[in-house]
Amino acid sequence: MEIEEKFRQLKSRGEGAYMPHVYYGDPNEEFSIELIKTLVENGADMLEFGVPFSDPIADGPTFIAACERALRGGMTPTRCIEGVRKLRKAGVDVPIILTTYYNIPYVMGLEKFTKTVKEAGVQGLIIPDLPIEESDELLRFAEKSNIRVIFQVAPTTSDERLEKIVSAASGFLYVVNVEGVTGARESLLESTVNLLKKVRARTDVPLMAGFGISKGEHAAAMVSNGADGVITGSAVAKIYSKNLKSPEKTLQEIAKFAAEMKQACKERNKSSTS
Amino acid sequence: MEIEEKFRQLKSRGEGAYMPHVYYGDPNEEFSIELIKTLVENGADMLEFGVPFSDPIADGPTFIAACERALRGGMTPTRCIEGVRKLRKAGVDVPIILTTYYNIPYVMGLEKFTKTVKEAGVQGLIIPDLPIEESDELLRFAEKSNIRVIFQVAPTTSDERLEKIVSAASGFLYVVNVEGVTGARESLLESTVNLLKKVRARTDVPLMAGFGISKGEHAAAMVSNGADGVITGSAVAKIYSKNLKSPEKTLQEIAKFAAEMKQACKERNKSSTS
Amino acid sequence: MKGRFGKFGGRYVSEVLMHALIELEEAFEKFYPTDDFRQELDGLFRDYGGRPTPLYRAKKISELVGCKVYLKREDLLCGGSHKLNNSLGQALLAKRMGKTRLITETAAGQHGISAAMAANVVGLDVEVFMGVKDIERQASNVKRIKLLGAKVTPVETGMGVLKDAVSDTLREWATCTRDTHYLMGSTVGPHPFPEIVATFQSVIGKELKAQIMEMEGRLPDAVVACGSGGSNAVGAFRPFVSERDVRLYFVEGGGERLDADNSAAAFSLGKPGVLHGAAMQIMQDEHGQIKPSKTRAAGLNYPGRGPEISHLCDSGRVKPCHAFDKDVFEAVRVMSEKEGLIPALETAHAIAYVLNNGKEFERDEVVVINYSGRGDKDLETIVRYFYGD
Amino acid sequence: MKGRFGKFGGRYVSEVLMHALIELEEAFEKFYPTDDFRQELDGLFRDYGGRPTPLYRAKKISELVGCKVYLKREDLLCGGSHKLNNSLGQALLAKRMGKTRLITETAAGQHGISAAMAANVVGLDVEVFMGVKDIERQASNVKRIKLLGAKVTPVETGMGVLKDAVSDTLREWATCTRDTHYLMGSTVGPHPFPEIVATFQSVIGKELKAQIMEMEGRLPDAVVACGSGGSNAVGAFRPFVSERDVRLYFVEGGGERLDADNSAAAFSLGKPGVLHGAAMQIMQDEHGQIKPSKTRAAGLNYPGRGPEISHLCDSGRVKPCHAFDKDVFEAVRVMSEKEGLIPALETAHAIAYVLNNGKEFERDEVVVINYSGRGDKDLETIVRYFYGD
Ligand SMILES: Cc1ncc(COP(=O)(O)O)c(C=O)c1O
Ligand SMILES: Cc1ncc(COP(=O)(O)O)c(C=O)c1O
Repeated sequence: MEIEEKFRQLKSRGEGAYMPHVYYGDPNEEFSIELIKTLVENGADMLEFGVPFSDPIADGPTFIAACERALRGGMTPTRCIEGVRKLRKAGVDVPIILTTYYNIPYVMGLEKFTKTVKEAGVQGLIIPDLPIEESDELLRFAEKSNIRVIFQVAPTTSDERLEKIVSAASGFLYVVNVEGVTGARESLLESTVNLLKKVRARTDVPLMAGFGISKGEHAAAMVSNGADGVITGSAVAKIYSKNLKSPEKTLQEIAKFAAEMKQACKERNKSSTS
Repeated sequence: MEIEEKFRQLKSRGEGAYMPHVYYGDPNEEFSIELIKTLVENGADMLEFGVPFSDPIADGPTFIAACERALRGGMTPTRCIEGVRKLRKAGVDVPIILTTYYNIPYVMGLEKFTKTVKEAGVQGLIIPDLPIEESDELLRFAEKSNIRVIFQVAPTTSDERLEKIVSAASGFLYVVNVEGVTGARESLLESTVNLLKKVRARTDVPLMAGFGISKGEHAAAMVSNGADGVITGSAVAKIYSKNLKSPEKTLQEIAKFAAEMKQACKERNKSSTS
Repeated sequence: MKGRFGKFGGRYVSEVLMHALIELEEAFEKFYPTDDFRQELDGLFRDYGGRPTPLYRAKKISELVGCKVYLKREDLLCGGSHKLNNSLGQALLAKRMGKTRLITETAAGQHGISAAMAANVVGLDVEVFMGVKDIERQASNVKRIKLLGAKVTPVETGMGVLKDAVSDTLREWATCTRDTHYLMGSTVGPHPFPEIVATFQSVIGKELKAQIMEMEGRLPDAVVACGSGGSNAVGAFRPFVSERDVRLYFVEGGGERLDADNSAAAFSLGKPGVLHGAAMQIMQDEHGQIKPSKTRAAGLNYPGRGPEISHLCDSGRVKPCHAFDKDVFEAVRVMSEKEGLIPALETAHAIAYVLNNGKEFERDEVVVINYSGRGDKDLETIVRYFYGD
Repeated sequence: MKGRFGKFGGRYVSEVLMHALIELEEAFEKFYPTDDFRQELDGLFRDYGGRPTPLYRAKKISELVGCKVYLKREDLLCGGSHKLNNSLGQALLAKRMGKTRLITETAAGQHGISAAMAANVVGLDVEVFMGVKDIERQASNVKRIKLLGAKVTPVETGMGVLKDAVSDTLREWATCTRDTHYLMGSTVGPHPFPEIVATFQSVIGKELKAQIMEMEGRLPDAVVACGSGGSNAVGAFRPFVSERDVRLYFVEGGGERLDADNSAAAFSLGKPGVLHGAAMQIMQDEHGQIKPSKTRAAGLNYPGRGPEISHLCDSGRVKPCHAFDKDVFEAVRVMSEKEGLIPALETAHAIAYVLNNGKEFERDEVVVINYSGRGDKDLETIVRYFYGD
């Protein structure tokens, strides 16, 4: 399913979108597949599929550790792309947004990368270390492969740059709501709401709020204040990291978490700015 | 007995003078007294009586250790002077040449020092760190107290300086026969003979050869080549240093050594330059 | 294009850092050209840092190599290496920008020291991120940094080495750009860092050029510098890049031997990639995962080569080369015994290259080694190498 | 009289050394005034040593003290202290005299290092005598000296400290004056050493005078230097002795407290005497036995004060003062955190005196501290003091 279709669907149901972020292969591939299935079955509308990188400079401690474990376990970008194929075969049909750092596509070659991931079943790309200024080439090849490049906007993004980002945006925009890196926070910033309003005034592209969302109430606050959905980052990894020997034992808790997040995304009208 | 008289006596007997050097109070005062008696009884014609100093820069390892032991045992310049008195009382009647570094008389005051040591029974002074250039004041007070100041001459002493030294010399001249510090050496330098000849040509003051003399044959070679006698430095201390717990046990060996040295000084005509 | 050196450079950072980089770029363009800034910086360079550093004709080394060897004496700069040039410049800039705090990362500790010094002189707080492994290896420099009042934050992510410390400092910066300046320690990172660092370091090359003209009446035939990020090399090379007759040599850490697990020779073993915000020459596996580098010289232990030196080597203007650990230690010995100077292990790479490649330099050629730092920080390592424990 | 400073100085050595001292005196008088010698020395000072060293206006320290404080940055001299001025000068002189070998003694190790450096530069062998206790306390400098190719000879006589090393070096010299020069490390010893060392060190004061005239347009109100033998102090003071309005302060090691077994404050606790060839102010007992001095700063741990500084203090021209160990460490901390400079423990004595005696200096007075050396050599001691083991 393409991203746009997913948002049309959700819109028609009056729901916000929920997208969890996982690093594929942490702590092993089998678990990742089970994890993703669980997330999708329990409410994930889309999947942020992380390709582990050795130096994830935009990630916090939980995801740094996740990348390290996955790489130690032998995960590679090629095996990740293979993993997307497996997921599709296994019936996972939500849009998959592949996330990785720019060096991975850079080394594979942008053309080959975009083509290969598209063929495997990927709908969009998030490259956290690729700002709009550096993305011409990727945009060109992504367009060729009919794949979306998801950009971020932040409270610190200037109007001038916001203009540029908005005009290149497709799929959705990733609204970074804290001046920080991924990591579960206990409260949200006032500024996020202002940011959502500011971006909304300039584009109809869906807005997904991310960074630091780890509770239903965070999600509800976001969707109630103009977000088209939320992304949870390390929250899920935090749950299974508590039991890395038998992570499958945490799937039930993760299912509950996903369901709660999705539920919150549906409640946009019941909640208000927190 | 004055130094001059001693040399006259020896000359009339055709003998060279033997003067051993000891640091008083090493390892204790009682032993020093016994040691000195033994030396005198076995042939020492004069005594170089060392007042221990904390930083004996013209001495070698044996005498450095001797000074340290004596100082650790509580020896002081005042007690040394007292020691000279004791020796005189005990019947030691050879000329006593008191040796110490310049800081000792400097701190006591030159006038007081020369007077006190003379009264105690000292005939001469050796201050190894006092060259002719710095000795005007000491010479003045020494003359007042009728005490000799013994100067050194070395192979490196220039003709000009030799002239000065010779004209200030009294008692005897201390001929340093190696370019070095006190310490037993196995052989003598050709240059010593030349030095003895050179000095002899300029003065009638007796010449005592010192530094590195530890065997009868050294002494014999010296007296056979123009020296009026020899000084043994650390050789004696080396003997008793072997048994510091009961140094008195070495007195016999020391007696033998002194006798051998004295004997060698008598044999000036039997030996030749070695 | 601004911030680009051929195909290298750029600004590959997450959105949350972009404004800080733009702010920094603007501030640099605004303040650096002013007389006021230059005068204050020149004053600090001279009175605090000890600039100009001398150019010393190393007679004994010259004899050994068989040409005229000069040493540009950055070891005499306050703190013991070229690092202070950059730290003073950036600290001053941060102060002008109204920042109250510096963060930075360090491997050998040299940059951490210079950052702490500069922060104190200018009046800023400072926090230094340092890999746990480097903290262990560079114990005495850690003490120095702490004594200078800086906070030292251990970095446990990754391998606990420089590249991880850079990552963590970037992460930290993303949370505090408003009041904090990231004092990048070498000509690496996203634009404008490589340009800023190179600008402040190029005082080396400017002095060197004037000095050699005075002493030899002509340009040198070769300039040799060690490096990883490339700041001392680029600083020394810049004024000579357009002088085509001056050969430029960049000596990286060969490590034990030329294979990716035992070396830091990114020009021999790496390929272009993107790391820490810039496209550059990097040691990495076939998938693009960054490889840890390995060399006994902590300051060369970085898998990337800054954009400018990457381009200079890629374009053929600079000859990339390397020296192996054992030759490096030998160079330390020779320099110590012949010229009375104990070089930093990093610096000794440049020396080793010249000592071992005398054939490249003809009898009356003039060769300048950028003597980037002194070996005090490496003393334990050096002594253990020669005398055992 | 030549070699006399008031009642101090002279040449109290055994006959076997006299010719060497006379030869040295003649050589110094012959070579030093020549253009050839001066040019070579000035060249080494500049290109090898890094002279002129800066005069740095320490703003934060100035605020703390309440006057304008400048630092004469001898820490930036190659080797990390003022010692190289003298070593280069004497090594060059020894070379001109045809000597092939230098011997010297060292306590903190700073002079040993500078001697080894100078020997290598000039091309002489070098042997350094060092008390066994100092070898233990200054382990890292011992390693530096060895790395520089010098032979380090442990001195076990006496207390195994500096005064014993001086004695042993004098003993050694007596056996080898023909081919060996004794590179005396401070303004002590028999004439002509105090004069030679002061002459070579007075480059400090000459530069300082010109620099302060340029920066302040007038002479300083005070010059403050630490010392034991007095070489850095005399070097800094000489050009100001005749300027009666310039106050001169000499800060010696107060140690733990002012009693002879816990201090190195020879001006407070000593009296005139004769040691190591000269009459000078010395810590000694009532009989004239030399007392070992005690201070945490190895370089101040000598019981004597050189003839010239003895006379300058005795005559009232220089004010002798001292700083206690705990204030010295505090001064290290303040200088590190405020100005980013870690001073040598010796140097920190001068800093401590100024910090603790702000009342002596009025608001617009200009005070110059001779910043004699950097603290790298003392890092272990300093860190242990502040942070424990
Ligand atoms: C003495 C010295 N030289 C060279 C370097 C390498 O840095 P760069 O490549 O930035 O010159 C370092 C880094 O710590 C260093 O300390
Ligand atoms: C840094 C420093 N300052 C001062 C001194 C004291 O020496 P002087 O009294 O000769 O200046 C030393 C001696 O080692 C030293 O290393």
